[in-house]
Amino acid sequence: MWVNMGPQHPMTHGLWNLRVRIEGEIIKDVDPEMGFLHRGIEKISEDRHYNEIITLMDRTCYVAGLSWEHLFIIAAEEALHIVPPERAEYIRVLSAELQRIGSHLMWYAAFVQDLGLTTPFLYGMRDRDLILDLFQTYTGGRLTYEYMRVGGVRNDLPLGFTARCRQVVDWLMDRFVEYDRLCLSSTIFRERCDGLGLLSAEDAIAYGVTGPMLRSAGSRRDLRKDRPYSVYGQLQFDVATANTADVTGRYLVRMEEMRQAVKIIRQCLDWLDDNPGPVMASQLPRWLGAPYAPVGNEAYLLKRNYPTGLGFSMVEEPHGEAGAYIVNDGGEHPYRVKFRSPVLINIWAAKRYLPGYRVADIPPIMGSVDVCVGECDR
Amino acid sequence: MAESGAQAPAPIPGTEQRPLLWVTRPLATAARQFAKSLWRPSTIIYPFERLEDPKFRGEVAVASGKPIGVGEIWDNYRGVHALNINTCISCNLCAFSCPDVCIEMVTVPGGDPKHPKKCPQIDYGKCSFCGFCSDACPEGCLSMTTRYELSVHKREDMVYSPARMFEVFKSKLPMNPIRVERPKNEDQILLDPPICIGCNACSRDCPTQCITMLDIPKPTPKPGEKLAKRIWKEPVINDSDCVRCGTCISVCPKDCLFWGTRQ
Amino acid sequence: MSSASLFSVSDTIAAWLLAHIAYVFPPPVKGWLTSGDVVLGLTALIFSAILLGASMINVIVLIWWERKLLGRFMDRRGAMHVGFAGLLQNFADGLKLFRKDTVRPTQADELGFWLSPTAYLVTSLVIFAILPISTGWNGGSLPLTLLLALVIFSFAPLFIFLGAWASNNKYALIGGMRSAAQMIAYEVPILLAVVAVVVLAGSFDLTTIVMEQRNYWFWAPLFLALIVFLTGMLAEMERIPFDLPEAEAELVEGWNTEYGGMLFAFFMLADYVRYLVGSILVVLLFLGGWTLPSYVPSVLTSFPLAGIVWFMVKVYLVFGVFVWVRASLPRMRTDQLLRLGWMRMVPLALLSVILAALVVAAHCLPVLGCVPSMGG
Amino acid sequence: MKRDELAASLTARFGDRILGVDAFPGLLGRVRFDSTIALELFRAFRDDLKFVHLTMVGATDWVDHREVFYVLWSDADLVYVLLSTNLPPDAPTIASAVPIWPSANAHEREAWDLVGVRFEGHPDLRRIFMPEGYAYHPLLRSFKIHEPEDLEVKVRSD
Repeated sequence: MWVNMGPQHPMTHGLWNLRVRIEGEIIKDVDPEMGFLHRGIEKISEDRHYNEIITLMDRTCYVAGLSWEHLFIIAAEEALHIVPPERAEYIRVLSAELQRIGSHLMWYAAFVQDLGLTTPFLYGMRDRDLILDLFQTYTGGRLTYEYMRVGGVRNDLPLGFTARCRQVVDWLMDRFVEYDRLCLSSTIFRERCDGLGLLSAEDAIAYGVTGPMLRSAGSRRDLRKDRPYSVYGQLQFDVATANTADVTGRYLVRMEEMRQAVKIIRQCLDWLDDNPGPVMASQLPRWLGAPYAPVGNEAYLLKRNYPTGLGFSMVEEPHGEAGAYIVNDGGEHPYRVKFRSPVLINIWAAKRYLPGYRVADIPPIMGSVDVCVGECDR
Repeated sequence: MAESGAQAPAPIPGTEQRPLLWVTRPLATAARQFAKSLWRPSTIIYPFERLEDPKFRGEVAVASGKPIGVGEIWDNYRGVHALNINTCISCNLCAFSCPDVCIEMVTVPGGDPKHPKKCPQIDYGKCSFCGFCSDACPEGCLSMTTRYELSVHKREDMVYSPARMFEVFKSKLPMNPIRVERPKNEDQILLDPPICIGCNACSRDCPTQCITMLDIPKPTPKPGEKLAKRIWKEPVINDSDCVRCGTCISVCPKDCLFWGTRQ
Repeated sequence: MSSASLFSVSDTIAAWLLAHIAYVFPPPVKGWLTSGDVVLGLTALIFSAILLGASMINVIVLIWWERKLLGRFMDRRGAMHVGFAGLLQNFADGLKLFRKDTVRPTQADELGFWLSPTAYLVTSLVIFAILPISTGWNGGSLPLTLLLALVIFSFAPLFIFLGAWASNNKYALIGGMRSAAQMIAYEVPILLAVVAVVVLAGSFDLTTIVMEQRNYWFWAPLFLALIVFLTGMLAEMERIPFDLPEAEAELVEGWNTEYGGMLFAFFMLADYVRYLVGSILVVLLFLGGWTLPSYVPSVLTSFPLAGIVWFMVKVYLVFGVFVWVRASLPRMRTDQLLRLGWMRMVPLALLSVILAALVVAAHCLPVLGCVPSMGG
Repeated sequence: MKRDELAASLTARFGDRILGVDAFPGLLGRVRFDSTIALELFRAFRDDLKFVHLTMVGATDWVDHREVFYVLWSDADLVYVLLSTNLPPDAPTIASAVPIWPSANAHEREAWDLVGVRFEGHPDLRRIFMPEGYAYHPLLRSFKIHEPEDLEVKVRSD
């Protein structure tokens, strides 16, 4: 019997459809269907200036907007041959790590709710709100930030931000202990999650699965360590791994990643306290587009030599490895923007890790994937 | 790099990850939270209590012992725009920089009849609150306030006319204090002198009145040579006043103005 | 114990009403109206109406109680604005559900689709007629009240399965199957735990069981049985962590996916009726019903209807425990529930039966948590 | 591994079917190859050069050709490499990488859906974002915004 789980279904966390063939309660085959949220972001990007694409990045992944801004900005700066100041890089890393905590908190909330336990949903959302408050103080937005710019970031951190941020992350560290008490110390939780959704490291690599799902299988692959982009090379942190390759392992990896993110955030805050400076590249050409130039004005486009270039970036996004590939053929718009969505591949690999389990195991297993349909469908 | 047999993360001190007596620990955790939130849960009764109210925020922070909201810097929020019509110079920069094309320049009373004054009108049905327009505004007359309640009954009401945004401005809401520094090496508007016909269009339409037409010497024609039919004036642009809106370029009939960097 | 009973109150009302109605009729009808049979019939009607109204109000207050408690467990407030502290919120919700259109899927089996919510609600409500709330406040005291209550209580999976099958939905079908499957997991331990109580009390009559607890409440000697009974009741009531039939994460709403409007309200009301009945059974069997320990000052026990008041306080506290469990535990899986039922709860229940037998045999009254009353 | 080493080893093996190994910012390089050797090249990259991860497959619609690119990651050398090939616009067909990397499945479905590149040997080359029966490939430059009534959407019956 084929059962459609989606597009409107509590398990999906968005709009997608998991078609499941079941016999009794045993899953025999799955077929994920995507595209319900396809907004053509790659197509729209071809008609926008580089800075204007940033508004799309927040909407690509609505739980990890700053991570995707970071991804795009790195590729765009490569394609446009611009070097941002170091302080901007630190602020970006700080933002990305705060966003990682925010995204993982959102995941925690949704994942445990899938198990039928609604209390942590409120806890996770409540604590994520602290992160959103922090974002609001310096980016001005709570969900769609539009903060990073080609060549730097929009504005410097406001006064008193670092102290407040330290306060918040200290408080969050206490909350992580409480999360573990609610989940890991619960026999029912362990029974529901241990040994579920097994995906070995070899299979994960073959099927392109990245992020916490890969690290939960014992692999130490983390782009922040293996290919340090931005200023990750100068920061001390450990790669969170587990060796169980199951849902519990993914839980452990994400919880540990949040603690490591706090570690990175503290280092960034220390650095930012000591090193004031500009947050925008000084040699920024004016042809970049909004908001520095009247880009809608056709007269502006006359008599201008644009540089050409290719940009490629991969970042360790909360959901996995996200990639951007930008072709700048010498216009004010990119010629082609291609994004790699980790969620699309992680969901698609459900063909490998879902069959053989029960219908009741679908929510925990798919919840442990951390689905964000926005970035999956783009 | 894939290493098999990697270790699970070490448990954080204070976190015993093994279950104890079936489910006693989660029960105790929930009960502790119950006791904590008996007096004052973290939620805010939204229409009656507001996060941006400093008094209230302090009260919650004290009562629940944890930070909620970030105090004095709530003002950075990007909400509904406030427009100061009086200082708007109709430079079009906000409309040019809008990624969603939701800004339209509409005529407002107050300009002279030949060159009516135009101010932005924003369709919040399209707006993505990215703040590019207020970042681009050279005069700081368009800025974003902390107002975030936009619900209306009719779609037409989502369109905020300049007068309506002026009302927002007059309501003294906190405005986003962050100003984006403009790039240092901005392009300038350069003139291709041989093409210029001295028509005064750029000077006439410049929103900041930074273009003055200066007389240039009329060359004495050599015998047999015909002088170009033009007014013997050339625009001189005062760079410190120029806001780089490009209006002069778009109105120039001969395309003799262009962007560039003066050596 | 108050001498008034619900039946005598209904009897008084019926006699008074009939006397006044009969006043306008000619003598033959008048005589018939005031005859004993008619009075008895009207008494039964009034009795049922009062019982129904009281239980429905309690059920709705129970929903409010759960919402408020759950809110505090989750660091939020629950219903706030309709009525005092949201007390009337559920009446508003009920009103809304009542006004909603009832949609039946075209392929659904009509009879089963309409029948199952009604039957589910009615069978759940019937139990109230035999539950003693306080002395004299029940419909009838049969010798086997306890067994009858449990039997009616376990009708539910039948109607759940009927409704699930009739609504012709895959989720509903899986949910109904699960409901039928998990029944064998909890019925046996529950009955064994009840056997322990019966051994100690020496009767199947609920009133007698409560009266036997005047000296000491049964939870202390039968703590294991209490745990088993609470767990089994959670499963019987299909609450988290055992709400597999309506596991909303994978089965949307499980067996009531296709139900909306008033039919859904029937299901929901019946669910809460069952929660109420489950809490009442726990109070009756283990927490001494309407009795209070003798060291409680008599001011607290001598006011009118004191038995009912204290009984309801206990019921709401027991339901609070159910809410607490809901707030802190995730949902189990069917096979895990079966394993729990057969491999953990059945041995524990058997152990508690043995304990109860030992207690009876040794005539030893445990000291823990119970106070021997003066009169014995 | 350096770019010239890669270029030397590839040229030694595939000759002039390797059209060039260019520099690419942040990557080991961009290998341009003839689409006829796609499968052998993929196999060489996975088995001999240990590029076990297939990170990205995408396609670009240029004026006179369609470019398909593959991004690979090597766990041993910690580098990315980009493989790129040009296909004729009238018949953009290339061998599917699914036998080499199973993860290519979704990527190639996406490339087929959005840019219209056909992958020979793909086990399940369906639309992934656009509805079944959609007639256009939206990331082509020739794509116009269509009115909704122009679209024919096929509803699957099972």
